[in-house]
Amino acid sequence: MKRKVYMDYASTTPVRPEVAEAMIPYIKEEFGNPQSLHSFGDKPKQAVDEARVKVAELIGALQEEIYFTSSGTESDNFALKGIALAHQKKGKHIITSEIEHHAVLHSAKSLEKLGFEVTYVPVDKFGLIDPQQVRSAIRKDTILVSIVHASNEVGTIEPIEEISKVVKEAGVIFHTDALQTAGTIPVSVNALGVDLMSLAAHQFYGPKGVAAIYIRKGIRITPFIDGGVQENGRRAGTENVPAIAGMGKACELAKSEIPGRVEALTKLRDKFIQGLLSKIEHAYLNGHPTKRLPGNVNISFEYIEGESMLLFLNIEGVAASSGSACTSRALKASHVLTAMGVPPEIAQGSLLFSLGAGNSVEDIDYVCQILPPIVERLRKMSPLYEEASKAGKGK
Amino acid sequence: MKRKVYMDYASTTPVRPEVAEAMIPYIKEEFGNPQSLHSFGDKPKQAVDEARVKVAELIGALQEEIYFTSSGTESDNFALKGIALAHQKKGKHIITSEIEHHAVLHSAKSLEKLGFEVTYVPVDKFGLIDPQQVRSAIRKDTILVSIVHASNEVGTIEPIEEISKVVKEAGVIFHTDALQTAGTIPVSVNALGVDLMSLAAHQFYGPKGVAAIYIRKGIRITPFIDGGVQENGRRAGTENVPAIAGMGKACELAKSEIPGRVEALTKLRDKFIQGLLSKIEHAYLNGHPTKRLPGNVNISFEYIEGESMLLFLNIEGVAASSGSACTSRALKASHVLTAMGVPPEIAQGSLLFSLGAGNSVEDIDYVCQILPPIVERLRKMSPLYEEASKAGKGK
Amino acid sequence: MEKYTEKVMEHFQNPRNVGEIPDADGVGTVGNPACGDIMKLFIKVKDGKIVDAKFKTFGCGAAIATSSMVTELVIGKTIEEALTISKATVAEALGGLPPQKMHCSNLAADALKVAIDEYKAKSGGKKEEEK
Amino acid sequence: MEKYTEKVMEHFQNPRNVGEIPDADGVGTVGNPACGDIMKLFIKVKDGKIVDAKFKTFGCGAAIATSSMVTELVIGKTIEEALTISKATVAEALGGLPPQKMHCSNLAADALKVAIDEYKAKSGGKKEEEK
Ligand SMILES: Cc1ncc(COP(=O)(O)O)c(C=O)c1O
Ligand SMILES: Cc1ncc(COP(=O)(O)O)c(C=O)c1O
Repeated sequence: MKRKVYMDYASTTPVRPEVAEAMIPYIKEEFGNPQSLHSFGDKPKQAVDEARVKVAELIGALQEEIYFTSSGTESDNFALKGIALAHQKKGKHIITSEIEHHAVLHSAKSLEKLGFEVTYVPVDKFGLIDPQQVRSAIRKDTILVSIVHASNEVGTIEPIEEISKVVKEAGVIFHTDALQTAGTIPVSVNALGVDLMSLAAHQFYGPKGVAAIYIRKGIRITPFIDGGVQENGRRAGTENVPAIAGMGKACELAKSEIPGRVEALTKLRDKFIQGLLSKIEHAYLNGHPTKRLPGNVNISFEYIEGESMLLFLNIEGVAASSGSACTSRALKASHVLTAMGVPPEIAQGSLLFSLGAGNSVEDIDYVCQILPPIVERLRKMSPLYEEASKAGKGK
Repeated sequence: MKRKVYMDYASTTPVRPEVAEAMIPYIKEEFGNPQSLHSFGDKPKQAVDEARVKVAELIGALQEEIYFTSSGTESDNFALKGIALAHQKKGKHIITSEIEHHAVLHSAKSLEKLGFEVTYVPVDKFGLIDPQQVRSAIRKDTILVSIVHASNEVGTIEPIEEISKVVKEAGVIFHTDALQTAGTIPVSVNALGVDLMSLAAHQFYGPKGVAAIYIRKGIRITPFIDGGVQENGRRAGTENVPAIAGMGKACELAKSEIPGRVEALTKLRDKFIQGLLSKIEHAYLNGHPTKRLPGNVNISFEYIEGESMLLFLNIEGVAASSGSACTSRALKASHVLTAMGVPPEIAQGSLLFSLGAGNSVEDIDYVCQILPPIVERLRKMSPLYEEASKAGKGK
Repeated sequence: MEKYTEKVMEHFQNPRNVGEIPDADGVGTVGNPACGDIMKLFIKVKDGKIVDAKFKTFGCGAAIATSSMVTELVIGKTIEEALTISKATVAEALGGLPPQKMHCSNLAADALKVAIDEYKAKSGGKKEEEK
Repeated sequence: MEKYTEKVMEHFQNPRNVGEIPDADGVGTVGNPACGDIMKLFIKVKDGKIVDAKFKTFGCGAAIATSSMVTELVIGKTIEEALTISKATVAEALGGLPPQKMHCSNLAADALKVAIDEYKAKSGGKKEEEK
């Protein structure tokens, strides 16, 4: 059988066996509704309570500040729409950045349709947001600032602590989308100084179908999903008990394993970046060289397009992703790379390898061996490469 | 060990072993993201596609009319808020009923805050909605009618086909909350004539954390959860693949088993109702005697309160629920019983036994044996019973 | 749902002093069916001391347990001592109550006050007459 | 994501007629890097027949496969026959394309038209001269 190399951990991760084991009893036996008065609800309720404690511990929050949702996207929608609706009397201005996930960006767009005004702060060529730019975007009627902790595409880790100082000074509520960081690197809501935080289990070896939002005690928010009294009346709907139990377990594992994971992945990442850049010409690292997620390797290969590289990689058993227009339904090159000033033809040639627990040095070596001929083959087909060669740029 | 009798199927059901088996591979091995370009996403994508077909088949819809969500509550929120926002230019009036689930009622309340106007049509003493009352509530600016197919509390099955005729005549969009009927009794979107329908797997032996909404082809709706392109751009967020696969399996099983299930449960139900009413005085059936869900047994026991009955039942191993104020966080008696004109003291004494696949004649006999002494004991403690006895009503 | 403590469940299952006192010196009735709880408390007073107490309650587990607990707490107490019994005292004696039960279903202390008021009104009346 | 057909993947992996024709009679370039696909198609014409065709493409799998397919389809055809080749013809010959690929990445038929236009302009010019 062909080698199978998964390097798309930023999209979703496998579920740890311990996590699956924590879930299965609540699928097979303990099916009760945690809201029940009778004893069929006892163990499910206990499972949800315990998971809440573990999520809280992972990010240094209080258990009553944790609310379970169904996805990172839902947490982001809840944060933006819930705060906007609860505080619209104070003002209708929101600040976010140009490199947010669509979950935040499209929520912001929806709020614009409801009459809110949104400022999108820019980033520099590394994808970094300048706290001073956030400061100057804040107005009297600003009610919320939402900044991603680290971009899922280029992996640049934003200076959230400094941004939060600026935001706090102005007395504005601050949300961070920590989908890529919570469970991956150490994250503390108090050290970061955030009022709301989104995190999702499927980003750190937990199950799909469950995520959480941290809402600091005392922050007013309008529920996003209306209905029953679950989640203290803030998020209605029968609890997804097995997935919540799984998220608890994933948080528990992450808490103890993060230091080791970060160290191992950072080493792999740097070796991989170096390997690719040394073997392939006209290749550029996207994002910040050091302020980046431990597993993030985002490189543009000039003159060729991402999807065709991904197809050849997939044929060789390697799973990665790309910021090319062809890999997005919107048929536009990555808005993140574009915001960083990467020209379209180079954005089209970006590949994102996101590494995780299953990757080894052998995987890195394997990709460093199979990718150069793929790039060469596609460049030979490329009219851009031909032109550049003629102009003396290619070789 | 004490006998364990679960009679709270309207709250949530156990997961069928076949359903668990359908889910587990997507928890343990096939963890990929269905949106991936690479092959780790192939089987998960196929699982989602196949599940969509099975949901469609259960309710007589096209697969492209089915969208997965995380709960019945989310489906209801999506239906109400999504239609309201998409059609507000036509008008801002919505019609629903007084006996909807809180998922619908509280969504309607939220829309009122956004400037929409909501008419709540009443019900008769059986909990039935009169199509003529819906007709007279329809105005020029009515954009949506949302009526529950069957109340989860009293189990009365509403005349959706007749209501839909009235609604269609007026050219208005029609949603039904079919949480209690889809997967339980035969349901066809075309026979019912609805444009949108909510259904949830955990109501028919499928998993928690997944539900669906049917949206008839051609109906415009604003997404409720904004973000990525999942679910054809209408419901963003990484798909809960294992739960979706489980929902597919539950639909497949339901489709073939519903006739048998309905027959068996209807028999049990009627035997149970007769048994309780014959053994306990001052007991009244709530809801319609025949137009009711096969498993629904809702009976009020006068002079005593529901929670205390539930506690004693639970001690005897029996799980049921109640419409009493003490069992709701809102501390109000069931809005459904209240809408039906049941006086508060009788609503307080309601018990809901919702039967399902695990129940047998022995369970019925057991409850018919243990409940009378519980009722007697509580009545002896009740000042209301004492007064009634003095007035010559009690015995 | 928040669960009841063992002590609450014990009193709920084995309530003390259920019943009526036909010649009670004070009777307090509080609550109404709409909110789900009605409590009727009877006291018998002798020489300024509560010598007997009984109750009838329509309501949830907490309502029954607090009624039972109040009767236990007051028997043997002087009227003055009994007046110091508050909702908090009762909840505490039961090892706590779920938050949503603290108000509606914790009426027993109120019923006691009403019963004592009635007793005082009656006996005050008597005293007046005696003068 | 919608998957490509086997035929698309086969052409993508083994594209026919990659390259340039230095003395081409017509060259058509379409697309731009912003939308993700650029296609350059070369044709050689003799006696009103396309005798050779080559391409260079920057783009996704569909872009490469449609380029390859177009070259295969046109070689041996007369100019008139070649002009009947549409996006739909190409997609069909490949056993279909995912919906979102039907427009952007299915440029080969357009490139062919541009190349033929160029050839006509040149040869028309020549004919004019010959007159
Ligand atoms: C009729 C009805 N609507 C909506 C809901 C809410 O569904 P969920 O708990 O899946 O969010 C329920 C729950 O049982 C229900 O019975
Ligand atoms: C930074 C970020 N935000 C939001 C999301 C959306 O999360 P989900 O797919 O769980 O809905 C993702 C998904 O990967 C993400 O990386």
